[in-house]
Amino acid sequence: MDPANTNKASTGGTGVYVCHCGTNIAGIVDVHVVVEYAATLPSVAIARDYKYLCSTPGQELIKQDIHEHGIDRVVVAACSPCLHEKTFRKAIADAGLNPYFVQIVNLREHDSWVHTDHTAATQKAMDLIRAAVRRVRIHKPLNPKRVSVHPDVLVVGGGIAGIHAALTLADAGKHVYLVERDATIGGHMAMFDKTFPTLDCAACILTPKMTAVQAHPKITLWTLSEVTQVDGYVGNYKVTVKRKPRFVLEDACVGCMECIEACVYKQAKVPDEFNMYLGKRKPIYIPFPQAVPQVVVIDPETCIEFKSGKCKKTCVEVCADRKAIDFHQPEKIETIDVGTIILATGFYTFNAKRIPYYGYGTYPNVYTALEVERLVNSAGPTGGEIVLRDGRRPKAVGIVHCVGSRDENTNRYCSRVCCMYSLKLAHLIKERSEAEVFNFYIDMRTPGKGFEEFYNRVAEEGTHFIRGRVADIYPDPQDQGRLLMCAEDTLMGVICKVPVDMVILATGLEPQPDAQEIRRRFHITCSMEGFFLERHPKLAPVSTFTDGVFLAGCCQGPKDIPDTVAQAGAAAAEALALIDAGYVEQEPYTASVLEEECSGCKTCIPICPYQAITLLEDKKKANINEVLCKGCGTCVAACPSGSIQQNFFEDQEIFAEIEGLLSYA
Amino acid sequence: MPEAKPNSSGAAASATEAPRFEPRIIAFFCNWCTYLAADLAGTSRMKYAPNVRVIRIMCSGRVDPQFVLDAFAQGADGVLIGGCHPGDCHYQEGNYKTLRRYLLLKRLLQQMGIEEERLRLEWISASEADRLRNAMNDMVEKVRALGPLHLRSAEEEVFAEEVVV
Amino acid sequence: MAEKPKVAFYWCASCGGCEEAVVDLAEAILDVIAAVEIVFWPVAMDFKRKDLEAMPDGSISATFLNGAIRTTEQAEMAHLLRGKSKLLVALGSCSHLGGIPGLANLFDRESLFKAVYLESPSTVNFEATLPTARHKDDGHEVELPGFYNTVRPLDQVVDVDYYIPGCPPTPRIFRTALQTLLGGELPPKGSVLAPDRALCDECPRRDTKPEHLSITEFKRPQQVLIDEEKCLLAQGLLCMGPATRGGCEALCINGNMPCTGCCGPTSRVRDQGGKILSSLASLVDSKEDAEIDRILATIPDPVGSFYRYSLPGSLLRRKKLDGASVQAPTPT
Amino acid sequence: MATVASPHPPGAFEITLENLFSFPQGRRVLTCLQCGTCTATCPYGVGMQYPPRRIIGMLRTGQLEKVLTSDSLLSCVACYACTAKCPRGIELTTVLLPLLKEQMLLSLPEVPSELQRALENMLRYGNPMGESPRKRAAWAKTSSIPIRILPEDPRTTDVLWFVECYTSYHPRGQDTARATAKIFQALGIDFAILGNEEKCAGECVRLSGEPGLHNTLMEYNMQVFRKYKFNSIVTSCPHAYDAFRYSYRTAGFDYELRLATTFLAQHLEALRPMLRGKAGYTVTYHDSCCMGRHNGFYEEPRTLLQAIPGIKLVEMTHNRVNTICCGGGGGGMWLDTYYKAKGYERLSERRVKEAVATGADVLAVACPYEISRFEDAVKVLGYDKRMIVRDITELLVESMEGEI
Repeated sequence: MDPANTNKASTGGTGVYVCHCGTNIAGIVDVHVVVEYAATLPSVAIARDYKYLCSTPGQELIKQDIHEHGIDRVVVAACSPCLHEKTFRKAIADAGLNPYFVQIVNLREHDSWVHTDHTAATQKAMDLIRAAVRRVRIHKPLNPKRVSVHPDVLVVGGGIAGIHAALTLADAGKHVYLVERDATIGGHMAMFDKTFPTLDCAACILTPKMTAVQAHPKITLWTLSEVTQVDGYVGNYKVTVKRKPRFVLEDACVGCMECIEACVYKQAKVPDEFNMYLGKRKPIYIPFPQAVPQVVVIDPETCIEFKSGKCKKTCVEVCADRKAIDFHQPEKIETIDVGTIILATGFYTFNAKRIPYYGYGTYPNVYTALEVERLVNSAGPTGGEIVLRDGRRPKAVGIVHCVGSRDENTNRYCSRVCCMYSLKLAHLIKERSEAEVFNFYIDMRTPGKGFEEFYNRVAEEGTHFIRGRVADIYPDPQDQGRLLMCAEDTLMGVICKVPVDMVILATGLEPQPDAQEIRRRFHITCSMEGFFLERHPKLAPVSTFTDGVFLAGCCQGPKDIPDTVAQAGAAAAEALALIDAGYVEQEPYTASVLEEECSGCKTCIPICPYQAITLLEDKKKANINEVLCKGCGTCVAACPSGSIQQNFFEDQEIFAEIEGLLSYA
Repeated sequence: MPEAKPNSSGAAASATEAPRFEPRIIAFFCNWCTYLAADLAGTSRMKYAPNVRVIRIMCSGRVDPQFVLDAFAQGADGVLIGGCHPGDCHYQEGNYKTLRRYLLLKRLLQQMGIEEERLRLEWISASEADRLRNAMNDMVEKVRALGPLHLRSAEEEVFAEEVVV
Repeated sequence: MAEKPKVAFYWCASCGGCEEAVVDLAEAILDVIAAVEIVFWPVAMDFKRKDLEAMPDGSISATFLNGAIRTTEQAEMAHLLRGKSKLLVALGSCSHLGGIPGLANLFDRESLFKAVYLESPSTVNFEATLPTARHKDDGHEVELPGFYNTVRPLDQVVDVDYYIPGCPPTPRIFRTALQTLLGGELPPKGSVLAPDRALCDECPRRDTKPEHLSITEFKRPQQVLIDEEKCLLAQGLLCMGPATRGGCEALCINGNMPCTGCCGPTSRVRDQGGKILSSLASLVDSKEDAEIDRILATIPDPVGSFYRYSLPGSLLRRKKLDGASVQAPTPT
Repeated sequence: MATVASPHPPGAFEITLENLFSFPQGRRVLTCLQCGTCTATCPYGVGMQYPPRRIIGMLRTGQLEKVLTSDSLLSCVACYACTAKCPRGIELTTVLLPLLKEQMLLSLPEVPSELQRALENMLRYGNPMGESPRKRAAWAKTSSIPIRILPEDPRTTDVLWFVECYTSYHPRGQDTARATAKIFQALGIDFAILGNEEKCAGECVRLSGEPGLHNTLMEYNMQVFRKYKFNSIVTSCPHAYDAFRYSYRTAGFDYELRLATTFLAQHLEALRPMLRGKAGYTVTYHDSCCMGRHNGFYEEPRTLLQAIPGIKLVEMTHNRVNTICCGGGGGGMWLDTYYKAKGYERLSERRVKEAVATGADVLAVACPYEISRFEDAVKVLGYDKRMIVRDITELLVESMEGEI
């Protein structure tokens, strides 16, 4: 640390603090030049640089200057205000200044990290600091707004992420609404047979959690339901949920399934979604034996009563006094108040038809991994037997890795789980059949506890590994029942055409097709690839930019079950932290009308999307309801007589910033 | 007290190349989309032209046309406004107000003889660091090609030395 | 009896309406004359520049200067009067913000001369003579005031103490301002001596403005039969009232015409045009670029509409000078 | 400061990793996964000493010389399969391989004489066969309908029809030219051709490693275009279409451009009532690499075929983006003897085998290279009793004339 440039010793000046951030800033920006320059600016009493200002000693330095040199405004030139604005506000508040008497200059994300020219970056730093010094002088004292937090929580999505988050919160005594789009909770995990690398039976570990949800007095479970609207703000969300009819009354149905037996369809005829359409179900059905709630559901698309209205309704007959079947059950709209929201809306599996040369949808013996999960599942359509659609048992099986992952033509990212589930499927196929298994991979990615050991084990079992991406799959002209998988074995430098009976495409994970609509509904953002964007990739991985909305599971990005559960727990903990504090502090960036000056022109009233502005009829003046105002400042910009101001973004403050940036000219 | 020009040889003029015109661009970025995209460009270590100075506001709807006019009057060669994509505004509709003001402001600036490339509105979401970098670079290049705006200084000089007829 | 305050009036680039406004004080003019001693008022009495030059610096209590600064002579007189006066008051829109003559800032000197002295249909000028600072005729050389490229409000040339807004200032504004200046306590330097609320505050039609106005088209006064009761903005007319300082008792509105903004912005606004632009654009009823553009195109001359009296005093001050030929906006 | 993105590097230079950095597509080579998709999908991948994946690997390790002095790159028939499937989006066919081929032609001790001859012919006569430029419009004289030739009648025309070499000179190509002209006339299209003033667009010349010759042809053709007034250009040849769409842009080509097949598909509603003759064919359609994989026209030719009454359309195993090349692209058209000497399977024969396996009677094509290539292959394989090769325009005309 340099000796401070305390050339103006009078009290009441501005302190400027330039952070090196190790070499992150100091490696590009010449901080010494910047500090020397800052010291020459009007009002600046003290200018210093420091290795890490966000550290405790760094903050102490500022506090000490406030005490000893009487500085009353602070400029911190460091990283993005999104990271440490709060830290420094708290620091100066501890030293007795109003917390809003600090202005952050973003020297890292907006300068040193994005520029290579030292001179230009240093110049930019000086400009930004000059603007901040001007601005901070006219900051007005402000205090954060406090709003109470409603203790109820909404969890959207009933896969393992939603289930775990809901149970964690409910066990902590909070009331949870768990909203699931399908007829049952369980999500993708319920479809799996075994889970890697421990080969636990997925149903055995998931079912107890599903029934716990059902039984928990603190959880309100709404299946066949979707959130349609979210109003309000952190701590006080008002959520509208549309509950689609199940045509079976949940309270009356006991789950005896006699109705299914009694259905006029003697045979199951409808392709079964849960079994990836490899099995069949009836129009009245239960998605799978362990479904929660244990209540049947009627599919109006295929039920004769819905199509013709002339069914004998044997299901109703057999249900008898229980009277659980109601063909006229209406859709219901519920409105709930919650303080926090956890999104656990999961993922979508890549549509393999998008890569035509892999033949999915053309050749019946090309399967997706999720289909094979159902095939190897003892509760699946074949009772766990690995048989092809034509009834043959495959002698050779090829697994194509990275289908819809790591590919510029589809998805650029790695889906993280395909290598491991491919190994798992290879193992299960070897275990349950005589087949040879060929894994075609680009890179084998097994970074997890016990993962590499599992890879080892599968290799020892005699699974073949060919390092090369499959370029073509087509029927063997010599044997039309077989498919040729064409790839270069890049380790051997030869092109191989491997004949197989069954191809498994290790399809990647994608955002839900309606992820964009969902994110709009919840006022959050998506990352480039379409997954929900976390607030910070490392330090706030389950938070979003909308306070009180958290993320869990694959809706945030591909991840395996352990990571999903860990994230769900973290999201629950974040929600709990808000609930137990009882209130949240919000930035006081609201707008207010200068009543004396307002001419009552009413321009601002339609501008506000929150209906926060009304006309005081007696005074003929506009008035802003501070509770409803979200602080966007749009009305401020629109007021033709300059009679609305916004805290922390006052006209004069922004003019000061503009003029500060440009004033050396 | 007047603020001195920083003691440096001017932005990005290196010793090896002839000094070229470095436009000064003021940007107004909304806190929820474009400012975050700029942060993301930082964390992704993307590189872009160092000519843009960003002012953070909560919503692009806060951009008072006076800010744009003031920036030009104070010597900016260009102004860039960044907000959330239509339909994505964190405050529901603020960006539509921005769009309307921007379109009218464009008409006004055209009448005032200010080239249209000097004012730009970009919708850049929090994840579109790429788009941000391209917008920054493209704007700098376009404004560089136009040359300095010299709005006020040109006029002051003219007044001082005006050869009256 | 104490000496009466000495007062001067002067007229630069303006129509002279402000001088009329002084006379329009009617009987009150007598009170003024009784209260002050007029030491310089070329339009009404015979004063020469040398009389003024002979006065000691600071000997005039207050000078009321109307008109913008367009020529070298006006600039010289502004400096001279500044020196002689304790208070310099910009009187009327031209002096305050540039006024109607300020719209010439959409052009440069050459194109103005061309339009006025060569191309106007009524001009007969076979020798294509243009004004010059020195002119020889018949062996005599005359020196004329030089003509600047740019029109300026008074405060861009000399330091100004107060402003009296309006085109022209209404008698009430002028009288109130005089009383303020003659009364004991002076307002802060730089004040505009008029109410600081927008015109809507005193507009008789304020209550007829809907709370949720949305704009689908701007109309020009000749295009509609104007309802005499209803808010003009609500009738699709471009009324500057919301962005214009009040105090004029809504004279134009009472004449069933929209406010054109002569009193300038309120003290909280730096650029009147920018503000009315912002407020009107915000209310445009569309989210589509093309439709917004269609609606905005119904303002054929944004600068002339938003800055009718304030272009030289606005943030941009004038059209960018680039030597290129300057074209007038074509009304549609 | 960002460099201005240019799709192609400025000109011929020695290919090193460093100078590939100068343009964005070049840099992508660094991201290569070495996954082998390019090699495995390459129709001649098995035969190449240095298949595409190894070439990139060697480029990255500075061992390119071995590649350039081998004849591996002569096997590239510019079929775009590697480019279409590359998971890293590396543009091998359009960017990387032409650069390498250019270097290779300079480094090879001996360039196959047939290729050399074709390129010389191109320079001298504006067509690869060495036919007289004055006979370029000879086919038009034998056409049953009058065809306006612009140099003889330079009035403004709506459509400038760029006929191209094989359509102009090859006897079977001329059949398709006459068929196309008939359809144009039936549709009432105001069209004209350039006659003797037309020269090859030069796409295959560029992709076989002669960008200089391509540029000469481009500059010539652009000058000719500028002489006449017309509203749009329609070409019968996907290769010419490709050249106009991409490389000619650099020379200021900004005419409205369509491929004859897609042009006719756009006029389908007018065409449909004229298709009276009922065909009893089963047809399989071969996707031309240039037209399909590189320009994305998969459905238009099929739409036209399905509009012909009575036609049953069946697909080959490899279709659309997964089509198998006829072997004529990127200079392959002029290397048949060389490939045979190397013992390669002729790609046209590989393709015809697939076509025959569908049970179809007709192999329909839409690229002028293919008629001759596939007719030869059908004969060589002894399928001439089972299968005929027809251009889509020929099938359309047959139906229009009720000859089927």
